Amino acid sequence: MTSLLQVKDLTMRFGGLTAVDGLNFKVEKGTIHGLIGPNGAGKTTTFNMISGFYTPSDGAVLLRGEDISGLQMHEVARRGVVRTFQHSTLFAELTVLENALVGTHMPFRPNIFAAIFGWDRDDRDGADARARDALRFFGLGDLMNEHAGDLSHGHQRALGMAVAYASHPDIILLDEPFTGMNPEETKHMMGLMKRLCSDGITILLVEHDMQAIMGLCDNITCMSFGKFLAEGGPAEIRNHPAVIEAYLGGARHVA
Amino acid sequence: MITKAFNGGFSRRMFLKSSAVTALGAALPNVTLAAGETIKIGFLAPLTGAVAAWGTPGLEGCKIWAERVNEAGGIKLEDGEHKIEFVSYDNEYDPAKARTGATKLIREDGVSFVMMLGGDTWPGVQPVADKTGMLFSTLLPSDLSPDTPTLLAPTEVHPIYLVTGVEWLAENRPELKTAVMCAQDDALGLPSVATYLAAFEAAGIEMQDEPLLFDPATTDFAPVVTRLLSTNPDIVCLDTCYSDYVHPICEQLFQQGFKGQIISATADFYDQIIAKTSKEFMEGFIFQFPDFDDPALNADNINFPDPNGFYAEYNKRYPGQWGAVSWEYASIMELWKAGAEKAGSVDPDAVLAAMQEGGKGQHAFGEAEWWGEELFGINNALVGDWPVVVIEDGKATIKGFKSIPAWYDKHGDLLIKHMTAYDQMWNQRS
Amino acid sequence: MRNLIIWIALAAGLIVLPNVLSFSQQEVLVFLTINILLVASYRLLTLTGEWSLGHVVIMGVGAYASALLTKTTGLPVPLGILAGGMVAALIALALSYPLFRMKGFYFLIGSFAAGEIIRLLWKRFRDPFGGTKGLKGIDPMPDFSVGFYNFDFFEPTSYFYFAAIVVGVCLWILWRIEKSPVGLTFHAVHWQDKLAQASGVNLRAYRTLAFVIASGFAGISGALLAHYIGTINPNSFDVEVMVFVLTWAIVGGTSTFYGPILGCVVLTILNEVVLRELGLEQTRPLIYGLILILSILFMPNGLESIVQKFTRRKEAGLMRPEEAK
Amino acid sequence: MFELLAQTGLNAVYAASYISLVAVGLVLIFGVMGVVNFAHGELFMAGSYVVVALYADRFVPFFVAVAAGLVFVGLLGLLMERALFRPLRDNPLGGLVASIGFLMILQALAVLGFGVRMEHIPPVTQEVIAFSDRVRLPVARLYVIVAAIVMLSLLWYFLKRTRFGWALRASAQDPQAAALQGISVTLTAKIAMFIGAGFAGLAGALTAPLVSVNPYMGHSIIVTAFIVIIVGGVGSLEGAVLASIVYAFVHTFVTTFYDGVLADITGLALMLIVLIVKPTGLFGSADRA
Repeated sequence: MTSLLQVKDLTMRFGGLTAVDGLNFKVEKGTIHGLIGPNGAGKTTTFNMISGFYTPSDGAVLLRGEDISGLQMHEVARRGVVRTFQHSTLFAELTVLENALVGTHMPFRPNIFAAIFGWDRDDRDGADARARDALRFFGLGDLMNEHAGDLSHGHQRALGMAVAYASHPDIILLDEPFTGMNPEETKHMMGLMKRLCSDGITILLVEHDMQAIMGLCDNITCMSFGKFLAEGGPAEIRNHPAVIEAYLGGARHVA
Repeated sequence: MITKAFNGGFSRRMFLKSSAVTALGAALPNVTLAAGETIKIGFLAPLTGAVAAWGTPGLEGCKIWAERVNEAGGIKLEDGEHKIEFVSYDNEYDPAKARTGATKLIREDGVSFVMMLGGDTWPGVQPVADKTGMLFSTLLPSDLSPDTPTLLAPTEVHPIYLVTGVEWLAENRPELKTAVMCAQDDALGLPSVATYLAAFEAAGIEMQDEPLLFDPATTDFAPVVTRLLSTNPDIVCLDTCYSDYVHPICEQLFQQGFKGQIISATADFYDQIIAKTSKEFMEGFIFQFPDFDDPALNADNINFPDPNGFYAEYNKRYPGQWGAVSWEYASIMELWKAGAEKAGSVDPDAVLAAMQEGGKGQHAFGEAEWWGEELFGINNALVGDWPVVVIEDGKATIKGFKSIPAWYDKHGDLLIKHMTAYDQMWNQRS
Repeated sequence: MRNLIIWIALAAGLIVLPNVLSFSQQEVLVFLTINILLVASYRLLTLTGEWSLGHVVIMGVGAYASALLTKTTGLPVPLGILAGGMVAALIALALSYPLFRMKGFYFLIGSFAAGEIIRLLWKRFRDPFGGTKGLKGIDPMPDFSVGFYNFDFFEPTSYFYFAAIVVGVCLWILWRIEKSPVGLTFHAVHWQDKLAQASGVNLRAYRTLAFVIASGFAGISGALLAHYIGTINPNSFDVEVMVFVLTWAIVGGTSTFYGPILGCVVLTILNEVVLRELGLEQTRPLIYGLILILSILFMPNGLESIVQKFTRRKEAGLMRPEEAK
Repeated sequence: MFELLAQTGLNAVYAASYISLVAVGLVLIFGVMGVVNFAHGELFMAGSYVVVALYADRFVPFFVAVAAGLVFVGLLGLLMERALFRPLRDNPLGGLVASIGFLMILQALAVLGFGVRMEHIPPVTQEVIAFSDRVRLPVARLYVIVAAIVMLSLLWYFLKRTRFGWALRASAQDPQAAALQGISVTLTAKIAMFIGAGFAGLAGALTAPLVSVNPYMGHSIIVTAFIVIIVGGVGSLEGAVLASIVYAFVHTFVTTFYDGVLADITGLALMLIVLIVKPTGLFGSADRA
């Protein structure tokens, strides 16, 4: 059975520098998959290639067997792969509700003619309901009319997730969601993610916070200097010599 | 493509015209003036923007003319004498603003006559003229058409007066056989290109090249002149270039070593061109607009009062600004004054009838006939003699007056041929 | 219910308005109504963050299209006006392919270049565009009567009523679009295009959609102008007019729907009525330029910010309260 | 035929020289200030009127009048920076509208001060270098070419070799980074505006005796300058100079061998093609938009 998302010999060259070199890993449906590695390992570059932000120099990203590398970000999104951004990129000038409404763009495609004559009443109500569900799911139910720019840091991260969640994705790509969160917020966010997963949504997670990774992920891939290093469950990776060495530094050049 | 059975607009306009004057005559402000009340004349022309040089100097000339007329007792109508004053509106050479201006001048300021530059702005004002039956004048007879019964082109007979210069050139310098021409690509340039082509053909002068059109925004004329001189012509014709183009082109011709004959419609501030080139270079330059201190203008056939005095006064107030436009609007006023005094009232229809009585009119350069049926679709252009001016020893001197209708009788068909080729005939204009 | 009263009062006001004005002010009122549609449609484009310098030339495309269609094919004028809008929208669609490879400053100058090329093509081809003299004798609106009032379209008041109805409908449509999910997507494309793209928004399609809709309405305003003054030429749509539209939008402020309209009304009344009344022909541009600078320096958020101060409505939705800026 | 080509070549070199002065000024202002200076054509016109006021009316020697033109218009640039662009630093569109307001003021002042008609400027010299009967270069035009080359190389030296020069180019590349390095943004803005405006004034002053000076001459200059800085790439000064040369030759040759209107269309089409193929312009790198 082909896995939901597969990365085959993925390579990315910026001029002379090879940021990602022949990477291979799979993400199974309904799992939470972690992608870890020391700084500069090429995690975010891989993430950007999967989400269509970059076009890979070589190799392919397969979604249910179909090669989606090189597609524009919105085409990747329309295939159910929705990403969030690192430092809480939001529509600061719009209200929280409106941010979530933008998220409902795909399930409730706006139609210009229907909009003028008001025939899209049910579409709008559907989108509105979906947006409110997503916001309530992430605990933002009572902040709907606030401006996104005025929210606290934690709330802004949650809103970023809510926008992605509002578009009914099959896979959510999370770009360091836990960075800058205190332990209590991290625990809360981990709970939410578990619920998302139980909802049937697959999650690919790029993260430094080992406590979150180990607590959440069913499967973890570790990268170093753009190359594949190791893969396996949380326990396996925690004790994997190459991973420890890569993180603790002084790593011999791995074959 | 279904060509419209008849020009819907045309028939509606005829209906409009006949009913308009009667039905809306009342809407006009009371045109019969109380005794001694000041007559107001509308001056609707560009006073700001790139075309202002065709408006502002004319207004200045009119103010001087009004002062001199008022000093001499003003306009003598049936019920006594009336002072005269001008109400100006800057239409920025835009048809929409011209329409607003016309409405204000006629329906609010109660003017008895409106002078315009014409060109792009006239079609915007035409519906107002139709509706109110107000008398209008323009500097461009190319605005005339059968639909413009109350529009006159009484002074500048652009472009047809150009034929006189070419005719004089052919007579006095028969050895010159080849010519080239350049013109600015706008409403003024095109009709005169056709006229010059006809005049050159009538005079047996062969065109070496297609007329070279340049964009009105051009500032560097070296490439244009290089192109003109590439065929070694005897004559270079500058068409009706504004003075902003005549000066740099003449300078380029001088610098690029042209020694032949130059002919142009205007040569405003020719003393400055001489300063930029040389007296010898400008010797024999032919154009059509005399200085008003020219002795020939004191002859009896001239209908402009005290031209030398007017010229001196204008130069005193606006040194170095005298140009063709300075006197043209004033000479229209002279014609209007004669018409109003003959009719004894300022009512537009009465003045128009008086001015066109017997098909003759007192044009600034002598008696002329109301003309233009074939060319403009209506006999509303006052065409008679026109001076040919040549620069001799650094001074513009009138070499003689040539009759335009006479030329037309001989070569009218040539002119119509070229005007049709350039879509300039009244029935061709879309 | 409150809204209904406001709408009725507004309608009554508009009906009475021309009759209290002088003749020439009625003419200015007609051109003002047409320009309101022009600047309101321009704002729709700025929603996506793109500023164009070709908007007035596209208005000209609508004017030329409507004039030529009614003249050559005998199309009734009201349909001609709609057709003018359609043709302008189609030309904009064609232009969007080269133009939307650019963003920001390049789009601004690219649209300027596209506009100038169109104008030069009008100048170059005497047939059918009439060259530098443009088109004359454009068919006027056919007069008709509707029982209690007969429309004589030479009179500015009649044409004002007709234009006000057409512009009113267009403004209502523009308002509906902006308040719809499509309008929300335009805002999203402007503020965070990457995030919008991640939500599945095709950036280029939405920028093009805004450009095409804005151009369609600009075309309609061009056709309305053409059938009133009966003549158009390439210089009626040159960059000087575009500069005015730009200043109306910016001085008025583009964060609200009524901002640019406010800017257009205030600056037109100032320039065409107040300054002309003072009879300062030569200094009119000087004062207008000065007022432009002063309003940008001391009122950067535009005239709309003053209105927002008065209304003080803490409105949710797209209206940004004053302090959040 | 060869003579025609040679003469057209000379015409193109002259056109390239004054266009590059204007374009370099515009790029400098846009690069450092991040604002499109719509009043740049009017600064050119102001330079011409300085020569009219000094050289034509008060018989000041020509080159003194030209220098005065550069300084006076440079000061106008400083005024624009202080009164318009500095308060509107974070509002580029506001800056654009302010420059439009300034454009209208300059035009109206010229009309009020000097009247609507064109100005008359006596020729600087009448000598002509005649390579042959049909290929001639007037000395007055040679002055413009030489002055342009001299001033552009001075600017190049200033930018490449002096501390202020680096500061200017740094803040043109990235104002925030430059500020972090302790470069005073207001000082570089002042220098940029003085030089940018000054060069436009210089071009206006040098060409004043050769063109018909009138209050509305700025319009055609700004259109050409826009085309050139786009083709040359908005961020790059070298690009502006090279693009000026390319544009001048293309426009001059097409005008001579076809006609002026077609030349304008070619110029604009050239610009659009470059915009489509390489949106940052032939030599541009930093996307200042």
